[in-house]
Amino acid sequence: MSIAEEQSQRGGVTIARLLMSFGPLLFLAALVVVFTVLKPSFIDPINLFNITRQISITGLIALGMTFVILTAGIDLSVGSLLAFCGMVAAVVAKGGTANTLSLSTSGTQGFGWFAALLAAVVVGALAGGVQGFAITRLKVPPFVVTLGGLTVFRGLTLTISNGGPISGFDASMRWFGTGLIGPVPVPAIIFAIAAILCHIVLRYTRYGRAVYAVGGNAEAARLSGLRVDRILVSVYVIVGFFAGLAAFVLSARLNSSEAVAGIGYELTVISAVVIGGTSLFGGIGSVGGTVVGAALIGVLQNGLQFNNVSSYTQSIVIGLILILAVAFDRWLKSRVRR
Amino acid sequence: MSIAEEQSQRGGVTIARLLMSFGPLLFLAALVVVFTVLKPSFIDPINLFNITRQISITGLIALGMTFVILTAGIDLSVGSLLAFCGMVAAVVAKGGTANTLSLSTSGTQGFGWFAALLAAVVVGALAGGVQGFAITRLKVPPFVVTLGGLTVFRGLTLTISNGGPISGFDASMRWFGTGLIGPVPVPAIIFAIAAILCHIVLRYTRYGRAVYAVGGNAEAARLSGLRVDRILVSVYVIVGFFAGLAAFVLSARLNSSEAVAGIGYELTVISAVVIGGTSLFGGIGSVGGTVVGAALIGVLQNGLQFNNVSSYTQSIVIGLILILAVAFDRWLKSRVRR
Amino acid sequence: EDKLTILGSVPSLGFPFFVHMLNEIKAEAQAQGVNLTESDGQNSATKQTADIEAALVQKVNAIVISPLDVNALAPAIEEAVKAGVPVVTIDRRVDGVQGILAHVGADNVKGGEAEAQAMVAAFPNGAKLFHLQGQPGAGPAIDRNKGVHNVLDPLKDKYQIVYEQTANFARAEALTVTEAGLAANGKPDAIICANDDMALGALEACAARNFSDVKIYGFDALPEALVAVRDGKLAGTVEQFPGKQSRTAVQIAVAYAKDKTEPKEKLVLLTPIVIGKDNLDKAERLNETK
Amino acid sequence: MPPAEAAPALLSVEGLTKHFAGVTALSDVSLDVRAGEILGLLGENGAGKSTLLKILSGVMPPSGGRITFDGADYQPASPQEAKRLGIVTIYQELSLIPTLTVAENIFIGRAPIGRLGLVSWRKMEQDSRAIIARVGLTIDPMTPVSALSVAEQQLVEIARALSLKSRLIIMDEPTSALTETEVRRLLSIMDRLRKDHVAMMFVTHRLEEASAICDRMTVLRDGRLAGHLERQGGPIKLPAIIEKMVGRAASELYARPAQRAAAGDVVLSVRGLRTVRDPEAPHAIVLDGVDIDLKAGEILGVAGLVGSGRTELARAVFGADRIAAGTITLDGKQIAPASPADAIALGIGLVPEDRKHQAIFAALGILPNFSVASLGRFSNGFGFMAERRERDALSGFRKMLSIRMASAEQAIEGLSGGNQQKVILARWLARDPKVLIVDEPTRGVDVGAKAEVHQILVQLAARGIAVMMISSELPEVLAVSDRIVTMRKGRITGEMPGVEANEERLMELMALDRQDMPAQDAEGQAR
Ligand SMILES: Nc1ncnc2c1ncn2[C@@H]1O[C@H](COP(=O)(O)OP(=O)(O)OP(=O)(O)O)[C@@H](O)[C@H]1O
Ligand SMILES: Nc1ncnc2c1ncn2[C@@H]1O[C@H](COP(=O)(O)OP(=O)(O)OP(=O)(O)O)[C@@H](O)[C@H]1O
Ligand SMILES: [Mg+2]
Ligand SMILES: [Mg+2]
Repeated sequence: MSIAEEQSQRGGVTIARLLMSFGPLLFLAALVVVFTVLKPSFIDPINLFNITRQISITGLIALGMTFVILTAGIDLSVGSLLAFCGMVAAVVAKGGTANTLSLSTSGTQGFGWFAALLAAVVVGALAGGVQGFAITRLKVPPFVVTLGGLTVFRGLTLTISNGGPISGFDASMRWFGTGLIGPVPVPAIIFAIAAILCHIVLRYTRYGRAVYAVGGNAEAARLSGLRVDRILVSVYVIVGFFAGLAAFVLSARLNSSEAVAGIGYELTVISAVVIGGTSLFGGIGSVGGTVVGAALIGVLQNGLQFNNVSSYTQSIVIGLILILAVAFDRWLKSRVRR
Repeated sequence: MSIAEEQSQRGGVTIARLLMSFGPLLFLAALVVVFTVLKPSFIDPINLFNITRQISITGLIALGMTFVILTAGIDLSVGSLLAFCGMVAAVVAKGGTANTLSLSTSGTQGFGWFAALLAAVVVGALAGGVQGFAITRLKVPPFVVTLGGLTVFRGLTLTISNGGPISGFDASMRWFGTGLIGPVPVPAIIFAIAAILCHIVLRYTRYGRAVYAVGGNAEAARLSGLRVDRILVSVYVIVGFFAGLAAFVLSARLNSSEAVAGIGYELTVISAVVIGGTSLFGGIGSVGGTVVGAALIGVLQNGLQFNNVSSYTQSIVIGLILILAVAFDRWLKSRVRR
Repeated sequence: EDKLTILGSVPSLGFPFFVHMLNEIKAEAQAQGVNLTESDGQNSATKQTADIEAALVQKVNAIVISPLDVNALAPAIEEAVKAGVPVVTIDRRVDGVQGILAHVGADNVKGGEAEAQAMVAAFPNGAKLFHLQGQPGAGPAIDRNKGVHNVLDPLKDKYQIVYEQTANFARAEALTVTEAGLAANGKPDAIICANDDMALGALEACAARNFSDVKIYGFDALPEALVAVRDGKLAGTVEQFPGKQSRTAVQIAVAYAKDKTEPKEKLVLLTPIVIGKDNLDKAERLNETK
Repeated sequence: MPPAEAAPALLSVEGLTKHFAGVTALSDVSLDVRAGEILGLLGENGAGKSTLLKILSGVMPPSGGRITFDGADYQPASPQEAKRLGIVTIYQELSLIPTLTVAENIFIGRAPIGRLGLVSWRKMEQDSRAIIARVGLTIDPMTPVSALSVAEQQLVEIARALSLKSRLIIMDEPTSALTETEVRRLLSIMDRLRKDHVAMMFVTHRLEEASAICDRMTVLRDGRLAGHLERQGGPIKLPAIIEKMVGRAASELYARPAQRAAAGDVVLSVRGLRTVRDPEAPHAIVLDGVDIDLKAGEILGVAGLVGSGRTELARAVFGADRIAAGTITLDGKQIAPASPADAIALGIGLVPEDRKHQAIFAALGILPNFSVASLGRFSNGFGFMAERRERDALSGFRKMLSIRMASAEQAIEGLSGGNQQKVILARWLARDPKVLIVDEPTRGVDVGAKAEVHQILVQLAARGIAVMMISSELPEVLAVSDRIVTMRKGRITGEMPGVEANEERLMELMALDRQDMPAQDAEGQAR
């Protein structure tokens, strides 16, 4: 192959790669255009910031889920874990399970937002770690362990709170859910920072390389000297950490931790990751894709509600678009390859 | 290795194999013993028949799911599809969407149970087939397609029934849900016959073996001349068929088709299959295992309820036992191998 | 140990409303000196049916049940009646089954009507409305929705529902759904919600936009909502007296199980009322808000 | 029996072309095969052999060109279609189904049907036992394939292909994992098939084999036809083949490296090594008291038949399998690596034999594949990758090993087998280990590259690295090793300096050990 040939080829590969990673992004752009045409106020900054705030909760968890799915794992427990961490945060923030219902608590006897945040992420990470150990030590597949976790954490949450919500946090805690920095909602900023950090970790660190390697071929990774079990445990710790962080933000935002929070989130979160191009078989994917996937789902839901589409039709449309978005991505990749 | 040695080893292998397939069964037996000791009326025939009837709905779907998981696929849409097929069956049985509840309907203007059954299984199989095509043609992973299906079918069901239930079937239809043959509930008999047929198909037909081959390594199966795509489509048709059959039985049993039926069934069904020893990575598993898995879940739920365990604690216990059952199975297999 | 045993079954302990209901059943059972077997339908008709079947095997003396779905639970309840076990239904009435001992309830349709009427009274000259519905397909969601529309559909010209979406009875969803509604349609005069959780979610969305004068109506009269009503944040919430329903039902069931005392009335209907700032004392759970 | 001159071609290919994203794998290739002849298809790694064969067996469509089979136009859309016409393929990458038994793999899609139209497992077991016996396998046909070694899997594939009714058998490197004994058996089976008028296409990088069996050869170079060679009187000569393959006159194959300075001190010493049966690999050979010494600066060749335990020895030393008894000493200090990570940290490296499952990360790029074992070396103190350094290192090895690749980002999947092997070698060279164990290092590597790999091993030894080379190719063992040990049934059966060894002596030590001799003789007589 001549040098010229080789260079043109490398150029081709680059454009191809760009296009490939833009598949979901193109789809997202198309959706935004459609919704804007249907109702121009859709792209009002207020609405767009609403969307960013809305996706930040599931988006945060989706970041952690990206690590898990990159190792060919899965975590079905995130929704329950979110509720659990949220309840823990509430108990810490309010200093007990007594349901002081006032929605405008100022002087609390609790331990303040920082302790609540710390408790949420530590409990989340620990819970993830326990699941990781069950996966690596007991050799139970992630699907099963986290399916068990899904019901266990829900049961624990209901037990702590006796089924009810715990509500009313002080203003400093609520800021994390409802505050603005300039025009930008705080949850969106937290999400953006977290996404950038995750991107850097996965793309530019040896730990990130190891995550991809373990997902690409666990046996080869082991024979290349990677401590596969440790890496596997770590990704469940990470997703647990993010479930805790998301729980804190959600509680702050709702001014309440509910035992029924997060039901069904696992599917939304996994959808975001998969739409973003991460392979459920591990080894392929990116944080950027996940962010786009989360945005796509958020835009879709918001846009349909914006147009007051009936909820029955919404279900149908969302399901179809989910499939089409991934199909489009596959099709684009297969075109680019040849 | 001497011949004697080799033979003793082969004998060992046989006993080992038996033990291996009995892992979940041992666990099930242990549960039954524990519950009986706690409360002897647990093994009343009435209660045992109750359990068989209770597991027959998810059990039927689990049979179909076994085919799907054997090909390394998954079907998350079964709960919604069950609701959809149930609604279709109700519309056919009653000749419309009018909700006339009466437990002793005799003169209906509908098309009778047979048409309803046929409609349910045909619609189920077709819906499965469509998902199968999306998987094989659009190259969208089963997880995504059926996740889309989950919301699409729910939306369609709600649209058909406008959210409400359709109730009141005639006695001939209700017999399939509530009838007895001798002391044995009809749904249990339907489940048993279906399980035996599925076992024969998977173990003793070329088609069944091809299902295992595709799950073991789809690329190798293709290179060996199997029509992989057709086989993949077929397993989704099968699980759809069983969702339809289960929907019919459920509607007959409840004398009502509800738009909210089957929510969360996918996880129960997949649990049953996985507890039964079928690998989520495909190629390994059996119908017998699935039946045991379904029974284990049924016994657990019934037994805990029987002992008046609080529902929050039930969640926790069920989640833990799910993980432990699979861990025990893995451990047994690894012991037996040496 | 020849104490009587009754089964107390509620649709889902995932909702505070039913947690309260079961707690009241528990308390009354204790007061009456009977054992209670608890059952959580976990939002599934088959689970609730299975619980009834298990209870029949254990030969409970009576059943007090709030059915998840009146149609789907009819066969199981019929089975109980056939087995000679007295059944008292709470909250939602099963029509097709003969021989139910009694029903104690407050109709959700009536509750929905009351909710809408309270809003109409607050805006005699008409209003721009949002309507947040419950989980699609769930019985209470269907009935409450029906009640609201029974009142508002004839008054379409004056009361426009510009935005009608489900938020699945969930607070977080109500928040995002309302946010989208506010962005798309501007500020409404009132938001009618099918439960208190959604009302509290809608409240957060309005608060974030500083729309403090939107009148938001909830349903269920949970303590948290009562506090919000007291503080003037919610305009009202519908009280169905679940505690009273539950206690009455247990009393009827135990009386019959003990010595076949027939209830005075087979049908005890409590009229749902809307709790506002001025009639907070009527709320059943006001004492929990201290 | 040379084919009759006028025999018409069974399969003929004209102007075949195949493009992948940016790569032209085949360009204007023409060839034909007649019934009753064996056509060798030769070429360097990446020359396009497998691509050509995959097109013929319906795995992928060509970009251009014409194929006729048995006089008719032939455009197979799937492997099934090819199979129906009697074209049977043994693929380069093993394509058995690991979760199924040997018997089921052999009868995939055509299980024998018994009473009631149901599959007869008994018949399947019996028939498959006979089928695998043909290639010399005596394992239980009800064993799952996942429990077989690479060589055994290769034999099962061969057995399956031979049991199908076929007019053309395509074999893509069927012998790469086999030792002499099995190869000879395969060649004699091929000879018999030739007499039955079956046509065969045969790809191998072991040119002696090709020369011994092929009637004609087609040689590819860079996706183009480099020429045809035909047997005239005697076998086709190796230098002629090599010249066509590489485009220049051939240097000597397996050139024995110049005698080097004497080896240094013992670096790695193994005493009384025993392994337990691994529950994950129930049929694995168990090491039964292995003593071995490895000196700095030497290449120790390890020879043995399939199943002799060479791989197990390597894995045990590397910490990949558990050890039951025995000691391993490195640089005079006793070590007990509990995992490959431990062994690697101590300076041991292993290039495993099963490239696809144990070495490559198929979906990842070449760069991460290369650096995965040296992440510490290519990252800074904060755990960030130093990509500049990483790339420089890769491009160094790319030159040194002449790896044919488009870019460092390219997925390793897209490389030819031999080039993949070179990337894996580079992975370990980058670590600069004290002890490097290479298990079948040139499996699937072409002659030119093979010589380069040998050269590299010699250079490593010269730098003082202790190299242990496991190989099933005796000429390779003989050419490169300073010292050779033989293994059989989990034991060491002999040791000699490389210069004193020859094939006959090695074969004798590999095939027999003293206690077994009488039994073996008895068996031989019984037959
Ligand atoms: N799926 C693919 N995508 C892109 N390029 C490919 C693909 N398969 C093969 N190639 C390229 O086509 C060329 C020919 O590869 P092929 O596998 O046919 O070589 P080969 O002659 O069989 O080599 P080897 O002896 O190493 O097996 C190589 O340059 C390879 O990189
Ligand atoms: N991963 C594995 N799982 C199960 N069994 C295995 C595995 N690897 C090897 N075996 C078994 O171990 C035995 C010997 O293995 P193997 O053939 O690899 O030995 P070897 O001496 O390294 O020979 P070779 O290098 O020629 O392959 C075989 O009979 C095979 O069944
Ligand atoms: Mg090749
Ligand atoms: Mg080996």
